Amino acid sequence: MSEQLEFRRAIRDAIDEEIERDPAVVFFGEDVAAPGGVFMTTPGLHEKHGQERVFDTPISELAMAGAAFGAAVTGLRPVIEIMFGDFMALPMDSLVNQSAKFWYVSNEQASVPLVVRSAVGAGGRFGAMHSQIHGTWFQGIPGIKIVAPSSPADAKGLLKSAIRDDNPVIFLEHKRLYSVKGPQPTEETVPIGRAAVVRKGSDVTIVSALRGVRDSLEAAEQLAGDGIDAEVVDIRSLRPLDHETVLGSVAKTNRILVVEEGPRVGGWAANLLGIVAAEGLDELDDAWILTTGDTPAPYSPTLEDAWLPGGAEIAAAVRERLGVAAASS
Amino acid sequence: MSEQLEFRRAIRDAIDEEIERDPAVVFFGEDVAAPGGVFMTTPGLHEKHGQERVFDTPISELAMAGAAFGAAVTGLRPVIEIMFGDFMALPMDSLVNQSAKFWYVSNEQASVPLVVRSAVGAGGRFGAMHSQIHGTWFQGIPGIKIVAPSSPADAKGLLKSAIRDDNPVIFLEHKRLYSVKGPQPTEETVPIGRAAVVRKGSDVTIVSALRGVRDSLEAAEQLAGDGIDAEVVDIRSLRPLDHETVLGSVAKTNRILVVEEGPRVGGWAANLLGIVAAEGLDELDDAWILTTGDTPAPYSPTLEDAWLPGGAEIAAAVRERLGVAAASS
Amino acid sequence: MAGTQTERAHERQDQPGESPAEYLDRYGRMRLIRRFEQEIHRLFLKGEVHGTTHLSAGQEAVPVGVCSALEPDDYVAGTYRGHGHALAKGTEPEALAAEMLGRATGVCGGRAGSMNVIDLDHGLVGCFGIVGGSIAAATGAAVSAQRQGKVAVAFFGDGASNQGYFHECLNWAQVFDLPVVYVCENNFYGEFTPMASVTAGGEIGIRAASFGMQSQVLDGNDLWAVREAAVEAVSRARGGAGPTLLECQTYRHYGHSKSDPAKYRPPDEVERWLARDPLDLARARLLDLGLSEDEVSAKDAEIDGQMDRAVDAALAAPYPDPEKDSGGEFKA
Amino acid sequence: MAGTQTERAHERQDQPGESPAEYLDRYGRMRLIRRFEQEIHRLFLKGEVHGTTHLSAGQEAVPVGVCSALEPDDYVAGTYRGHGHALAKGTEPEALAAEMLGRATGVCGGRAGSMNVIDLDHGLVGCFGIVGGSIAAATGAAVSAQRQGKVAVAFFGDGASNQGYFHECLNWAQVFDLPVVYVCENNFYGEFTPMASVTAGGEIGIRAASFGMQSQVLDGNDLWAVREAAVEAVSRARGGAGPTLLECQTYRHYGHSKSDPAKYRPPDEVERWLARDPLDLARARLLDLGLSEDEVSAKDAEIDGQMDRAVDAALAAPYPDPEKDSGGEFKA
Ligand SMILES: Cc1ncc(C[n+]2csc(CCOP(=O)(O)OP(=O)(O)O)c2C)c(N)n1
Ligand SMILES: Cc1ncc(C[n+]2csc(CCOP(=O)(O)OP(=O)(O)O)c2C)c(N)n1
Ligand SMILES: [Mg+2]
Ligand SMILES: [Mg+2]
Repeated sequence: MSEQLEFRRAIRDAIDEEIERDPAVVFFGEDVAAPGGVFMTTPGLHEKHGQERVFDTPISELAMAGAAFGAAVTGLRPVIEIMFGDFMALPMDSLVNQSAKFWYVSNEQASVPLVVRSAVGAGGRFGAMHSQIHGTWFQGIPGIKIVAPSSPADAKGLLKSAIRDDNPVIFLEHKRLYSVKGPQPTEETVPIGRAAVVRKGSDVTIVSALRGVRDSLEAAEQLAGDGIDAEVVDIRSLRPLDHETVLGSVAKTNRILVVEEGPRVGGWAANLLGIVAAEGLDELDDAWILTTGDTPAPYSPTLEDAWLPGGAEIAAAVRERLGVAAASS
Repeated sequence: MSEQLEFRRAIRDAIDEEIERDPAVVFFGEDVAAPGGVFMTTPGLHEKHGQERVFDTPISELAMAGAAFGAAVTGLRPVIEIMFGDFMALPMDSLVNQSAKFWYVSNEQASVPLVVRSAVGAGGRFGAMHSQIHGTWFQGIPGIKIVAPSSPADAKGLLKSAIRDDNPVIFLEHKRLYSVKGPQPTEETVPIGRAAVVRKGSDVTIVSALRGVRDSLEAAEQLAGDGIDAEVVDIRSLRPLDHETVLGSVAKTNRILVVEEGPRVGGWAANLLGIVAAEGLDELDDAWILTTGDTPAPYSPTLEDAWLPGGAEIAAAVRERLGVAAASS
Repeated sequence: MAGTQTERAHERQDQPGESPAEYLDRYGRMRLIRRFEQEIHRLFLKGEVHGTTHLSAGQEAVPVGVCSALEPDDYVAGTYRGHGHALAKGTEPEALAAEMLGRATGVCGGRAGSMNVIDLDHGLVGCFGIVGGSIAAATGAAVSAQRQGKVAVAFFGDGASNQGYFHECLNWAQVFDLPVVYVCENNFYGEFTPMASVTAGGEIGIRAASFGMQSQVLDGNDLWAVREAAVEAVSRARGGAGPTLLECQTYRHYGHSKSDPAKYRPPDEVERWLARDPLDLARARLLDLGLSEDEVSAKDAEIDGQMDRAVDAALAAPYPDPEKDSGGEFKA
Repeated sequence: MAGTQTERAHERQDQPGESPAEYLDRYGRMRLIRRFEQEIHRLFLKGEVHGTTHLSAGQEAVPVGVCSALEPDDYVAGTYRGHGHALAKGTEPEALAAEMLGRATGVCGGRAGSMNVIDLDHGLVGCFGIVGGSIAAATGAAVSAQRQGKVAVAFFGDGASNQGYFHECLNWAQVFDLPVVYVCENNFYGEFTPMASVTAGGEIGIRAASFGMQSQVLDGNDLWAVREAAVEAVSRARGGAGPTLLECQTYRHYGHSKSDPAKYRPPDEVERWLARDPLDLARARLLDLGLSEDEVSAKDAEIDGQMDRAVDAALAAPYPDPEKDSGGEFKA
């Protein structure tokens, strides 16, 4: 079998192959070209494809998003990197009021094929302004898709789909996934907007995204030892939001826990649960949410570790709710 | 009894009285001073309080939010106007990464007492870039409050509370409420973070915010004619989100409809319902959500009217869900 | 000054694009915009145009002069005060009027309205309700234009030059030598606030110096002056010599929006500018250049008839049907 | 050039604040910053400092020279490369070190970390992890300062001058005559990208001209030159004459962050700058001014001892306890 694929390599290869495949694809951002990206996600692309296709920009996130929008409605398919998700408030006006509106407001004269990649999430001791996940800032904006991969194979397949998608796509890359290795993709692309059941189970449905999916799988393994058979769903996209797949799982387990790295109020987890309740209330015997604390991300290791829900916390939450004691205890 | 209070007048009086009461309060924005605001919400304040306290600014929303932040941590209590909520993406970085983070990250050295007012919402034929409600963009940001009044009395009491609050507050003013008249306030201030039961009922709980509350009350009147006794809850604040009051109402009615002017995915309505489901699943016999279509706001009257859920749509949604025919029909 | 410019105009007459007949057409386009704004104002007061609208009457020489220097497939980004930007770039008056009226035959099917018109068939990447947005859109279009041998133009106001968009995009364009022309329509007010009270430096043109960018401050009411500067900037852009900032000084005849009476403007200032109505200036110049009163009046009549037909047709058009025209969130 | 400056320095010796003894203290503060950065670098490689950190070694003359012109209660906003900004404004080395180490005794209780230090007791309204954020924070502090007879200073880099924050805030400050000094620490790189490739215009100082703002481009490695420019700008600000932009040209000795080897910088360029180490220049100048080798070495020893004690104390401090120190979302 072929060797394992590293997440950061999956990102690089997806961009590389799409630049190769489609002459309209260009990639730009801060320190992405010559330096190869601060997380070493895009090394060699500049050397390979040249300045026309891959270039470094000024530290001007708003102009970057505007440049991508204007280029996208005139024939290019820009992929841009806004280094950290925390910086996504700066280019937001162009993304929300230009890119997300264009297809509808223009009466479908043209769409806006662009992708905005960012490193997101806490756990890296980067502090409050370098640890946020901006997905929820944009989740209520019609006209823009939000993709959130949890594995190298999905990262590659979803990023390729995002680049081929005719609509603006926000692409989330969790920092604590970059060094994760996993199986090579089996398909060329992964469709945007479909959740995935990544572990089958019958007792409870755990839904999460990004790094939370790995934590949930880890929790599921622990729970198996306690006789709890958890199904794990990777939501994979925050907009569109595939509540159907979640409903299908809940129809089987009748219990749902949604895990989010972010606060409960204003979070996608409670939003999803609300839609599930509206669509499938009768299927629900129990439903709850596990999130971070209601503060910005702390820097100090002791504080950040306590602030983040990990595999152990997820497992404990399920045991407690189901009234099961840990086998180990 | 004293004459009725107009919503826009309530806004003006709240700012006027707080500038009078506290020398630290300053008010600035685009065309708010000499011109008195594009919605005529703040006429006369500049003449009365002078350039030191009330002034017009350049068209620089990001600098405006930054100026408010820096001023707020050094002794002033700025109230700023970002004319339309649609423009709130431009100053968002300062609000999210500076104002919302400061209290926690500084280890509580100081807080950031500022208020950001904006006109929000559709129905005015202003088109896609002048009709949005930015509440959900910020709802998942710890450290910032989001206030949403539906009546003149609440507008005045909540705005005064916002100005006196030591934390950053986003204040939403629905365009289709500015000309609404209502009773004078009975209290000096209205506490932030508490929902209000604005109509008692026993059959179903309708929760909404801003203009949606008036539409829900109108729907409740129609439903009364059909023998349906609806309770209406005005959520009044999106962060903090008072799900307790909603749970209390649902414990009585066992049915909940949440109405939002905005899309379902990424909206506060589904987020609230998710929290209600997590906290009070056993109380729920039925739960659903009524929102706008999943597109930007259209300009044309025929399209915008169809896009917006109004009183008639709310009433119809309740009847349908409860299997009751309209008395009129 | 008009004299010397007329002399220059005389000298240029035989150069391509500089004949009196061509200027007569440009004058006609200016009158088309003027008449369009007058009609929209009338229809707004009648309740046929909804929400709000921002009229560009008084500023016609800028978009017409600039767009006269462009190819049909060059790109333009305009503002919420964009009727002139659209008409100058070639948008059909009837389709534009129908959009204002919220009709299904509008250039955006009635979805956009007055502030957000888009007409890609004529190279209009959009009019933007967000102040400064047009600067970004044109900068982005220039990224494509650079690869297509085209040029992009951004129209924006004096107030917009205080937006971060202005600074970030001008630096960006200069860094990448983008083929873009930044056209500031300086009408000395942002809404109800005088430029002098919120814009430091006294002038917009000088702001190009921050980036070593070419710039020029000029009389935005003089069609000839605007076209001359635009022709130079556009050929520089197309030739790979990079961006230019043009500050075109002009004045709006109506209030900022809707029925703003614009009381905040000193009467003598208003008078001074009305005395320099770009249409009157152009008309006088055409006569100086040897056209007859009849020739110019014939153009007036032609334009007026065109406008009347456009408005009548737009008023006769149906409103969009929510059942059929509500549309989807994404392109499939 | 050093010669002439030394002469000027000699002439100034008897003016208040200009005595050699006072410069010896400033030199000491520069050494404190240098030693602090060396210690943080060491502790980062040992895994005691987490995440990332941005060191300012090589740029010490800028914050020390500027802050020497400020009153203790004046305001300063710094960047993620802010250890020097904090120490120059008066933050305790032990409290700052403890913050880097994530300890409960940190100036922000370990919540902030290296990039986001805040120390209001010393007028530091914050160090900002968002490039350009410091410009806004100082502009806002200046709104208060204008009413308090104080002055605000923003430190930021060359790359930050391409942010909308820079443009909007400088215009704002000039419009309102705010008492603020914008100090650009131009180290010629933004992360791994050379200024020349992303910043049009060739210089930052000229960007003040857009707003009719005073500005000066100066040798940021010369403590005397920085202080002289800062004293003038600060007195102008305090006197109500408005803002100033100072471009201080300097160079960072370490890579951008963490253990970036900075391979992207030409060796001869690095050598040229290392030969102009601001500490060496200051030391030489002090000797020129008549201080003895022993006097200066005594200051070195004093500073080194202070730093060692600070680091030892910080390392001995406890980590915050999540049970007790997790804190709340809002101020009650
Ligand atoms: C980001 C943003 N801020 C504020 C507004 C409200 N607004 C609409 S037009 C306008 C004035 C713009 O002035 P200027 O740029 O000079 O253009 P003009 O209207 O004079 O043509 C303002 C403040 C807006 N539409 N967008
Ligand atoms: C808004 C934003 N964009 C990008 C970054 C990532 N980043 C951190 S430092 C830096 C370079 C800044 O360069 P400069 O302003 O010259 O300051 P220097 O680091 O050289 O002192 C970048 C791009 C950031 N922190 N914030
Ligand atoms: Mg203007
Ligand atoms: Mg730098």
